[in-house]
Amino acid sequence: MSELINKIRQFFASQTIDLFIGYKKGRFGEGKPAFFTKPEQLKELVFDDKCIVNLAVYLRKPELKKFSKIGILANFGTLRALLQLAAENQIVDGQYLIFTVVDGKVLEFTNLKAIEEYVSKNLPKPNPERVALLKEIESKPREERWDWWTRELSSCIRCYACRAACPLCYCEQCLVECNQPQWVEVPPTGIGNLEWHIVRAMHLAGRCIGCGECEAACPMEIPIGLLTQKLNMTIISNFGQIPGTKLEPNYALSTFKVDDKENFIR
Amino acid sequence: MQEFEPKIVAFVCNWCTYAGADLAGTSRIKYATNVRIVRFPCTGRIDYMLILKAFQNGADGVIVSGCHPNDCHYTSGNFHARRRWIVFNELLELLGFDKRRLFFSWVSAAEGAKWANLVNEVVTEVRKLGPFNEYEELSKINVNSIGEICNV
Amino acid sequence: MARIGVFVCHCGENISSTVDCAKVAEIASNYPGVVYSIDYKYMCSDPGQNLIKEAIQKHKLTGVVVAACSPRMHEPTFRKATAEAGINPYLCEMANLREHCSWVHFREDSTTEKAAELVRVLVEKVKHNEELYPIKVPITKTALVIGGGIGGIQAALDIANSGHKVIMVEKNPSIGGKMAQLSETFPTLDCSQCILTPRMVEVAQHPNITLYTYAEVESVDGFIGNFKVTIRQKAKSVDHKACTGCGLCIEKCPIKKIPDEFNAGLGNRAAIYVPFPQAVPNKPVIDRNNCTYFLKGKCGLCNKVCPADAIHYEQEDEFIKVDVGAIVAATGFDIKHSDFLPEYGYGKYPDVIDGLQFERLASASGPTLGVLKRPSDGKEPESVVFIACAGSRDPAKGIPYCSKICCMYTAKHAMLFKHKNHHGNATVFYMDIRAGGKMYDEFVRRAIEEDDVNYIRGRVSRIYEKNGKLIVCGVDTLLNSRSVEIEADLVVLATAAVANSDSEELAQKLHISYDQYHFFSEAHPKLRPVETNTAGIMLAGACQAPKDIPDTVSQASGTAAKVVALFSQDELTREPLIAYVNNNTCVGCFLCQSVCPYLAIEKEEIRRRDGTLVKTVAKINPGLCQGCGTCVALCRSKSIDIHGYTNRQIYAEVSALFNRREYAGV
Amino acid sequence: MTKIGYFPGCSLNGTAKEYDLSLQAIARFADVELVELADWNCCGATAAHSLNSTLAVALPARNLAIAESMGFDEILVPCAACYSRLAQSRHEIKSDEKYRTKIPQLIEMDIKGTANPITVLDFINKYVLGKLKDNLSNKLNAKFACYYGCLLTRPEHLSTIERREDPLVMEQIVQLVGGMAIDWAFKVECCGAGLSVVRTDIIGKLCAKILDDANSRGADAIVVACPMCHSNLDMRRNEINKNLASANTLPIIYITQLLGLALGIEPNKLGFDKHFVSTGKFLHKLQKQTMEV
Repeated sequence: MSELINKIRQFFASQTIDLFIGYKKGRFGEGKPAFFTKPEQLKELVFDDKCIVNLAVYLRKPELKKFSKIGILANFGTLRALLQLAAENQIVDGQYLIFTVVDGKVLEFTNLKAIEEYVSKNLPKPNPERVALLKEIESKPREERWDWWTRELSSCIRCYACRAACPLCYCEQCLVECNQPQWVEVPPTGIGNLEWHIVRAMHLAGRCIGCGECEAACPMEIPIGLLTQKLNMTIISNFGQIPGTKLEPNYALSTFKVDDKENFIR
Repeated sequence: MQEFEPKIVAFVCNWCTYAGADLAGTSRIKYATNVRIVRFPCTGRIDYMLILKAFQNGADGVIVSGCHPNDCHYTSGNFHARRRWIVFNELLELLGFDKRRLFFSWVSAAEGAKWANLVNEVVTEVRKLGPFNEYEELSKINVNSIGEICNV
Repeated sequence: MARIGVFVCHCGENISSTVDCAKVAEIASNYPGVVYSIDYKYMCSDPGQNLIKEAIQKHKLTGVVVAACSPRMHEPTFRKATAEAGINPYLCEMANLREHCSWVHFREDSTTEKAAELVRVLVEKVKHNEELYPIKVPITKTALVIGGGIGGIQAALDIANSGHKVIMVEKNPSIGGKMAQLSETFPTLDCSQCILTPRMVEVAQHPNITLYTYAEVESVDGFIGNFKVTIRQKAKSVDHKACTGCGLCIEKCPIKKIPDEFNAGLGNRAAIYVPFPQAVPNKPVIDRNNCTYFLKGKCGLCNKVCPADAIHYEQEDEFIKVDVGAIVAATGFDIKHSDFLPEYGYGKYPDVIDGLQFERLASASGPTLGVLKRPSDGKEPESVVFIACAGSRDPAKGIPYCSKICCMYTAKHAMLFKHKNHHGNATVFYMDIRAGGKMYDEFVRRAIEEDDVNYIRGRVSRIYEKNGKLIVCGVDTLLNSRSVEIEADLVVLATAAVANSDSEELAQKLHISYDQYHFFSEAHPKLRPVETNTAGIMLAGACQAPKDIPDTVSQASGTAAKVVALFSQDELTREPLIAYVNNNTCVGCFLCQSVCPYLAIEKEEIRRRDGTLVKTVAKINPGLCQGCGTCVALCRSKSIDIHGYTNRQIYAEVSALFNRREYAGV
Repeated sequence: MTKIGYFPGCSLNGTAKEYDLSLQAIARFADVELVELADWNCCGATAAHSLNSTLAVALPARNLAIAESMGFDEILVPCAACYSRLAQSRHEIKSDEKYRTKIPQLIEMDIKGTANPITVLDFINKYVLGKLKDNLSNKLNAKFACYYGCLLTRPEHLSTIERREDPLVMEQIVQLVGGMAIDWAFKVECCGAGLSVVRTDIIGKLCAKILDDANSRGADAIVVACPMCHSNLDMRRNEINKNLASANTLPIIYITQLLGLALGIEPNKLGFDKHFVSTGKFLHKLQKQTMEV
């Protein structure tokens, strides 16, 4: 840690960066997002497996516009989110100095190309517990599945914390705020909730980097991460495109193969 | 008692299936009256949200149909649509949505008979399934009942 | 407040026999927003149309729904009538009561009910219709033709003869293309150059054609009617205005052993050269990669002997910018040369040659002056084996398609050989004979029956050299699958026709699509075979797929007709049913870009007055968008919409479908 | 030491003992342990796939499944026919839904297709060549005709060899050990393979062409990487010579034996004494011309 802090101090000193986004210890021991603008604040910097918040979510905030170069202490999800944001034209390469710590060793990325290489070599296998949970849900009879999800989704209070926590939900006007036409019912009704979660999952299909922030942010503890996870697995197995691994756009839903499966089409 | 007559919506592209349905007409091929066609320029234009809206507005079955692969008037709209449907289908599957009510098909401008058959098949199948009560029920879950559910 | 008029047509009895039209009109009159509703026997007749026009004026209608036949039939008719009544034609919609209702159902209550619902759906849609105006695009009436082979020549001459300017770009020092290399042409066996060279001269002398040889397309911007093209004029090192074409420089050039491209490597040329005697322009260029002056800085012989002072070593590549309204790609094809048939010893044995080499050997202007001599020792071959489908129709070689021209030229080759050596043996190995075309099959039969060419249906597995002979091992599938071995002096492989090695690069410059074999893709395989998906760019000849001369010339004339049709107007009028972007909500993710088949989605920078960049958003180029709407359904924030099928219109339609909710949420 | 799965097949236990000997010898040199699959069974070559397509997939699949259960990602399959069957079986299981569900039921074992069969040439390229240069003790100064036969280069989707119709993999190995690889016409022609037993007359005709061409182009020996090719060219010499003007004495040696010689391993430890056609004259000539490195 001290190695990292020293490094960042130097970057502040040489005015290479004017903001550093990392974590400090929260009330419950969790890693809490922290914004450092002065080197002396850095003593609070922490980085461990409790630092799960995806810091990429802040990069499109207007408050960050005044900073010219930003350092980020990134977990793996943040790294992938950076790549996906770059592929979607949302961040500019060269504006960030990115660090991560692996097994006590500090890795420094001066550009996104380096992240692309790192991520492609270190892609984790899907969490077996989550895969098992998905399998369990999928093995239920259809009616049970429907009842289960309707019950789960009916507790949604439409606070949109899932949207706020997601580094890739950056639209200036979300579809749910569109009222001409009113695509999704505003109050948390049965249909409105189902539609919102379908919309969210579909909008992230082929873009979701699987950081799990949406589900972690849900105050009602709805397992909404399963929806995006399922669609990602579908996309990877059918089309082979893994979101958040490439700097160039490689979006499964705006590309196609002539021989994509169509066994469901009459 | 009167037999249940399902309400079917068909979202079709202008160049193939709409023309195929026209051909069924000019060929005077008779089929069930249950279907209402909504015209789109291309299957690529068809938004999955509209499918949900159709169900919300009382459709018991939805047909989505366009040009066969490689026949798209715009060369690739149907390919993009097909991908979207593959993903959308998987999502509906996971959610336990009654996918037996959603039909995807390719009907070309020359396939008037295929169109008529498709409509008849869909009407027969959905008639067997009965009204889409599940979705109807869903619309009854409203703000007021949330308290009850949370207490469960 | 919407004021909608509904006009229900009986279509004689076509609709009214199963639909109660009066009842539909009556039900429709109660729909919210409908202020006028009427049924009539023939709505498309003059009195019918007048009924609509009068109602529009009398009731100050803001939208019209004509419930009649398919809009694919009469939408233009009723939109025109609407316009004549003084309101925007795009405020008129049609409900399809005939093809989609009366003709496909029996007379029963549900049919009339359906008809009324169809009308309701369209009434709800038309409330959201906007006034739209046709898009006018000005046209620069000059065509660019890329490629000076027979396809490009034909297209250029046809366009130029219609009175329009043409710019032709050819990458080689002379126009003429592959056809100039051929000896005779099937199925008439007339001399290729005799029919081609007059056309080449015509191109050079045509007042409407500007010819750039030894030039390539560097970049292409813009869209139909308004392309901006940069041409790279490669340095010829010879001032063609001063040069008289006397040829003294070529005679004196000391570097004479460069394999001659025109003779398919079977002859040599000098470093300063004219590719062939009938070249257009018939003036030399210096091949800088082989010229001693450019390689070592000395020599300069050509400069010394030139009586016209036309040699300019210091010349540099020039970039010429031109504005054109249409582009014809006529870049032709190539044949497979590389070592991809090791089993046939191609590239290893000098006497295993390709079809183009045979053309040169057989040509009176070729390196052997038309005497058939084999490359290894100059002997005249007694036994020649011709192998069709050498690489074509062979998925294992990565070329599953048929090269189309080989069956015919192989028959021609065998005939030419037999005409030169009556006692020689000509053997053809083939898979199928594809001789569809006028006088084509007769031509092949002539080779077999009159010229005694031995056709063996089967593949050749291997060729190897033994005692100075080429041993061709194959199978005769028609004779009980007997394996055959033939000793040959010369083997001619009809190697696969492939796309040019730079075709992918050119396609990307032109923004046109190409197939997996890098041939350019036509807009529609049957109905738009000469256009590409990029409006204003057309195709001629073998750059689209392997083609023979007659097909190439027909396609070139077809393409020319398309260009001339485009140029027949001063402005291009297009239906305004295209996509548009909401700048306020677009976040510029540009994931929509790759979904557009027409590359119509561009980037637009939104700046403040002081010039600072606010954001970059998507912009639809109205010249390119064809209105499929795939981007509309893709856009997450619904920032793209499409005129004629807007989100609001279609949402309204869907909401009105079953009248379940009173037009909820609209 | 690297451990990889080893599927010797029937030949390497019998007619091709020398192949096994020499292969084990060079594996020891390369520090690779060849672990024989436990309770392996017949690959089904020629017999099974001409009778029943499911059986043809199931038989090799059981061997693949055994390799998987033993934890191997790679199985060395020295016999080209066995290789072809194992690779084809894996290909079918990976690409065909029908087999994916049916085969595990038939063989009563789980199979995912994770174990990849490799040929002797793949093995040499991956494990041996890198270490060869510094350990060469003999330069084999002779002319070799490299013979691939059919199954190393075909069918297209199973072959790992480039330029399938005129491969150069063995030629490159020959050059590395100081030999000269001749250019000849029959390197991928058919030797008759399984007809060895029932139609020796056909073997005689086919192999005569192969031997004759190699001989006429001055080869000192033919190098092979398949026990079927070897037995036909080596064992059926009487039948072959009936088709030739004069008796052909070219020895047929395995690529592994060749490498063994180059590494300085004793010829009898490489099974040179187990050939039908004497290798003595060839070894003698080699000894005379071979330069100690």
